[in-house]
Amino acid sequence: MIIPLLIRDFEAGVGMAIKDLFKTKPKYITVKPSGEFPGKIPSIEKKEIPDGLWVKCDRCSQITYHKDLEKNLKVCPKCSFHFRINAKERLELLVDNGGFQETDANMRTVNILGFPDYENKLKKSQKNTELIEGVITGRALINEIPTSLAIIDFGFIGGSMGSVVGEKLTRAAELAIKEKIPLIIISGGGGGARMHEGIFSLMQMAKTSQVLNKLSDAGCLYISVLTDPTMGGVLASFASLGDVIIAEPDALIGFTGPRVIQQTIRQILPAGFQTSQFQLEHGFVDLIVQRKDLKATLTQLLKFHLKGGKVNGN
Amino acid sequence: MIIPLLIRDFEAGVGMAIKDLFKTKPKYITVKPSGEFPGKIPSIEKKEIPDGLWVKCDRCSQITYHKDLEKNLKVCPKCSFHFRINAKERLELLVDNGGFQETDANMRTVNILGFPDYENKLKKSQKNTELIEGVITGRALINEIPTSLAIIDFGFIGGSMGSVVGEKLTRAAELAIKEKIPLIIISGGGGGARMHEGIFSLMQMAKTSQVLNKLSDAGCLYISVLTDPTMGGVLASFASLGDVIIAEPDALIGFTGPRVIQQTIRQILPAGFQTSQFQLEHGFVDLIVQRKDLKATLTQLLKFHLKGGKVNGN
Amino acid sequence: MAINQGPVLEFEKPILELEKQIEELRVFSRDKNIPMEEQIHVLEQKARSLQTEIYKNLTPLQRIQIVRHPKRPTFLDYVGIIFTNFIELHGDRNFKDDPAMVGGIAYLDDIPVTVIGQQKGRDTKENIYRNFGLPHPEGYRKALRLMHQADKFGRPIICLVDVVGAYPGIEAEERGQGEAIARNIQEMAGLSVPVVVLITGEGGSGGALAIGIGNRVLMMENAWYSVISPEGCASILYRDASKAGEAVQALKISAPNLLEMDIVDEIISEPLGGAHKNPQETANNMKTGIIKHLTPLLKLTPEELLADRYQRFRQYGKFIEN
Amino acid sequence: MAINQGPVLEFEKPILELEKQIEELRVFSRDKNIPMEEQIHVLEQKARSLQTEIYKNLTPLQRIQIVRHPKRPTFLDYVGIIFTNFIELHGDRNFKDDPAMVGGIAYLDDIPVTVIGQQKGRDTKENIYRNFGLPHPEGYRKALRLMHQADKFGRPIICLVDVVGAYPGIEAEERGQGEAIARNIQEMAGLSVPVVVLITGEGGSGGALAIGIGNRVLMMENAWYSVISPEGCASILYRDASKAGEAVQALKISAPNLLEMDIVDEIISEPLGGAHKNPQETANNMKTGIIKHLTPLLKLTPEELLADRYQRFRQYGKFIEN
Ligand SMILES: [Zn+2]
Ligand SMILES: [Zn+2]
Repeated sequence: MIIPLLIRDFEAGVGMAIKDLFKTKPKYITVKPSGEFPGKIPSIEKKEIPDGLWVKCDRCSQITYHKDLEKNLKVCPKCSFHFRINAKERLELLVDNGGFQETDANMRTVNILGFPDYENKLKKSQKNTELIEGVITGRALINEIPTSLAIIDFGFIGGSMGSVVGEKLTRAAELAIKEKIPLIIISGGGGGARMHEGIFSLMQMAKTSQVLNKLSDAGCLYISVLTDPTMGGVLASFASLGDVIIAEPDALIGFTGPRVIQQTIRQILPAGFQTSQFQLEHGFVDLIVQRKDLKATLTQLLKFHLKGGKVNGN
Repeated sequence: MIIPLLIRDFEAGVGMAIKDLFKTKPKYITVKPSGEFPGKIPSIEKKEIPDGLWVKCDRCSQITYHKDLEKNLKVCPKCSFHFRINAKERLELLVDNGGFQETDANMRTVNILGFPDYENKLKKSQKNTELIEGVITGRALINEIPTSLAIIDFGFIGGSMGSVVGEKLTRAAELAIKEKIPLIIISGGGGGARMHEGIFSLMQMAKTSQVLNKLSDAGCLYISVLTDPTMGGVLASFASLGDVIIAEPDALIGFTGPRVIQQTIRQILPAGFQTSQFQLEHGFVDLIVQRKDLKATLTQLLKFHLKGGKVNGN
Repeated sequence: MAINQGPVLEFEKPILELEKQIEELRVFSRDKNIPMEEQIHVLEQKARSLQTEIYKNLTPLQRIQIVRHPKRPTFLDYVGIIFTNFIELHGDRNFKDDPAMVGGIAYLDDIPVTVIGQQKGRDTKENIYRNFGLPHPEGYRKALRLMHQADKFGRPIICLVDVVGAYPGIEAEERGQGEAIARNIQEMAGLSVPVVVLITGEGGSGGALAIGIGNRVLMMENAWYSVISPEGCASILYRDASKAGEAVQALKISAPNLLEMDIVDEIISEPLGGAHKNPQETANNMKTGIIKHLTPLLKLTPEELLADRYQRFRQYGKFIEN
Repeated sequence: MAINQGPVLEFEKPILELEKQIEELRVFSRDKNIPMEEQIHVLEQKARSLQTEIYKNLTPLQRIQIVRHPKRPTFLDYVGIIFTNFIELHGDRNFKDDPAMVGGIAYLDDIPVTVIGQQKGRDTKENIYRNFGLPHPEGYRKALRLMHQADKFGRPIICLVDVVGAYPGIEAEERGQGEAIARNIQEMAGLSVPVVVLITGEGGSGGALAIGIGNRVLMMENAWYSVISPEGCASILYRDASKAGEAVQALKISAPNLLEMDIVDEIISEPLGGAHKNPQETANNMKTGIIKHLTPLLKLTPEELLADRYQRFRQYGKFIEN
């Protein structure tokens, strides 16, 4: 491994001998898929990037200092591999400065089934994400265009949908209908429906999908942005129902997870299975947009629809 | 060839030695596919059955006296292979005795482009079919249920659609809309659009498809029955747009003809390509109905829809 | 009796044992010409009370065994008893006819209805043909096409749900089963005809929900309905699929649980031991239930039906505000 | 000049010959220092009149050669000049994204429009990728999806047609190209937004009609539009595909024929020698034509637009009624 070629630009390391960096065991995290998957599934094993570390790119093995990675919107400067970002980072990326007004900020989950260990899981997620639940919703200005925006945080029990996520998404759609503004949902939910709420999490699929039918009847634009990962009950409900569906590069997007499919069919999954590109080629994604271009693309799409649909337009 | 086993029942032959039948060269017609097609395309070479002949079944080689074949609705008594029947035979098969009132009976074709030899082709078809043009339309009672019925005759320039066929079908749909009755179209057009009328035949595809949109908006039922063959511009317009699509067994149904595909891709076509069964398996046909059951099945479907759709129902 | 109805489930074996003993006693009594009516009568009573005891106290996991019993009636079995003049309509008009999802038009008494459901195989060969009743995306799309057809002609829709879950296969992903399920849910929300859903056996996650957006949702006594299969949940929760029993308890997926949580409106009772013990009686119960819940819906306007269905699903979920 | 624009067509060779002679004369005059301005001028005039003579009297078959010229601009070339801020949207939400059919949203001046068309390749590699601009059923279905999207948001639709015909392949049949074309025609009839269709090159049968149901239909000077390709017609009519010239005459498929028969509303002129001689000028002409015909449509209500389009196609055909 020729480290000097891999580390291009870093703050702490300036003037420092490269070998000094590795006096102790380097603390970069590897995000390679585990040995289980012969087919390359680049994103399933992605992890959040902790602070103060060097990060090794899953795809090209480039090692980047975390602050440089952050400056580059957590996209590998060498191969453009898109690492996961959390909901607050996403908010900063997309929304005008001072242009966000959160809604339902304090809605909290109830362990409706008395599901074992659920409270602990919630507390852990709350601590890790500094969120009360897995989705942030609110009125958002995107280059001065008012929208109803919802962003799911993967860190919160895998971005899964329980009663609170379902309710907040539904209200975000209702807000869009009421104020005749576009709805944007950024999905990044691994597990899809949240098992810990049993049948009620399944019902959130119904609840969120049916309100989108009302939204559509009201002539409002709905843009669905699929980030890594978008799976299961999230994909099988609101995430698939955008008037326009955007995917970030390198996202894992599918219904059944690759592990389960692999275990069931006992075959090697094809290369690139369930990636953003796979979904584009199979006709389920309108376009793939680099993170750095996402705000501009959203803005252009919003502008195309400024006059609104037949119902609320003229 | 053991003829006695093949001929089961015949009028002329009773008491007659089988060999006597073949003193002269037997006049049965063979309807085997020509040598060009390695893949079995059972119906492409089907011919009308002339009078006074013995007919050899394309599929099972059974030889049947034509009158027996007619008694059996031109279905092979051995293997149920469905031979073609003409529009008048179809009318008799489906419509109650005395229950047909023809419309636009005298609408005639104009050689709009001055296309070479078109008039001769028309005259020949008129003589062969005893029809003025390729479709019969009218009010029809099917087990006392009033319908607007259109039947295309393959014998008339391959059942192709020119201005008259397009106009009569359109009027049949308009009649259904006006009288709030179901529309049934029996398609059996080989060439699809009628080349001799150039762009005007293409426009008939537009004309017939768009009136079906009005029919649908009016809440009227439209049953499309696909008989052998339903190809090209016929399949790519009204024939594919039924609320329910029925196919007769053994029909060739497709857009591009097997010859052209074969010549283009230079591969053997898969067995059963473009048959009724193929279309059923690929999801484009609701059900396959034996000729003997067609009237009963149509009747049941009509009964299910007696109260009409949302628009003209309650 | 149980012998004609396929394999005997583990927890049914004591009943079978007792029945065998009674039969042996009868043979003995006849052969030896020793009158033993009284003893036999006692044993028969015991057998009956054992039956009642076992079948009335089934664990959720035993119920799952019952709904997966190879002789449990399938969609087409029920259709043949509940409805008349069924005409099956095939195909999604797009890619394929999926034999794992069946639908068509039939009479429910004298009302034309569209009836749709997953079709499991009744033997190994049919199970392979029907992919064990696991639809591919084209199956969901066929169902949706038939629902739109019903909607157009103002025809009520009856969905009989019986599916262990969505199909974990490459082709199902390639053809977008996520999209197909989502689309079905969304468009079912827009249907202006009455929709009655009955979970007849397994109600597994998205595969069930894809035809599950009803004005009324009913459930067979032994059926389950869940966001994840018991085995799937156990694999995740306890890293051990065999702990499905505990998962079932945690998930609360059996009919009484779901009735209590207002997810279903009524439980349709099954004969003692399960539907396969008496398909005719089962189907009669189903028919009674369907008609009972459909009848008031027939009086509603399209707008009322839409609002009724919307309200049902809008309310689900529990949370605290401030 | 012609050299930069790909292969020279047979009938263009006399022009090229003359241009070569002029060039040789120039070189000779310069090298030998013999003034020959007058001779050169005469030859140049001759070249110009030869050009005019040849290009103004093109046979229909020569026009077909021009629209099939490998350097003729394709859909995306035109989009890049006529429209701004084009965002391509992929996929039929069902099976596949078909690269042979391209669509998206863009501005036409300051009006957002949905623009759709068949995309031929600009080299061999792209031609293979794009199946020579021959859509599969999923291509038609993508087009329809984008038209419905446009309809929902009240956005005018511009279709640029350039396809030799439907694709004669097994998969296209398996996935129902007949159904896909029929569906498109029917649903285009139900669009309540303005639809302007421009046949930019080849308008081959069902493949063209599938995106061809416009309120207005325009046509490039050298384009053809027909129920069957000239070669296909010749094969059937004369059992000889090389007699396409005669077939073209019989079918009346060139722009002036179709204008006269009211199939198209206006002919968009091309630079002398065809669009590839000056793509910018061509696209400008197209844009002017599109705006001219779209502008009055923008003033119509949805109902008027529907009725206008319906009336257009309702009237086609000629027959005698007693
Ligand atoms: Zn990298
Ligand atoms: Zn036969």
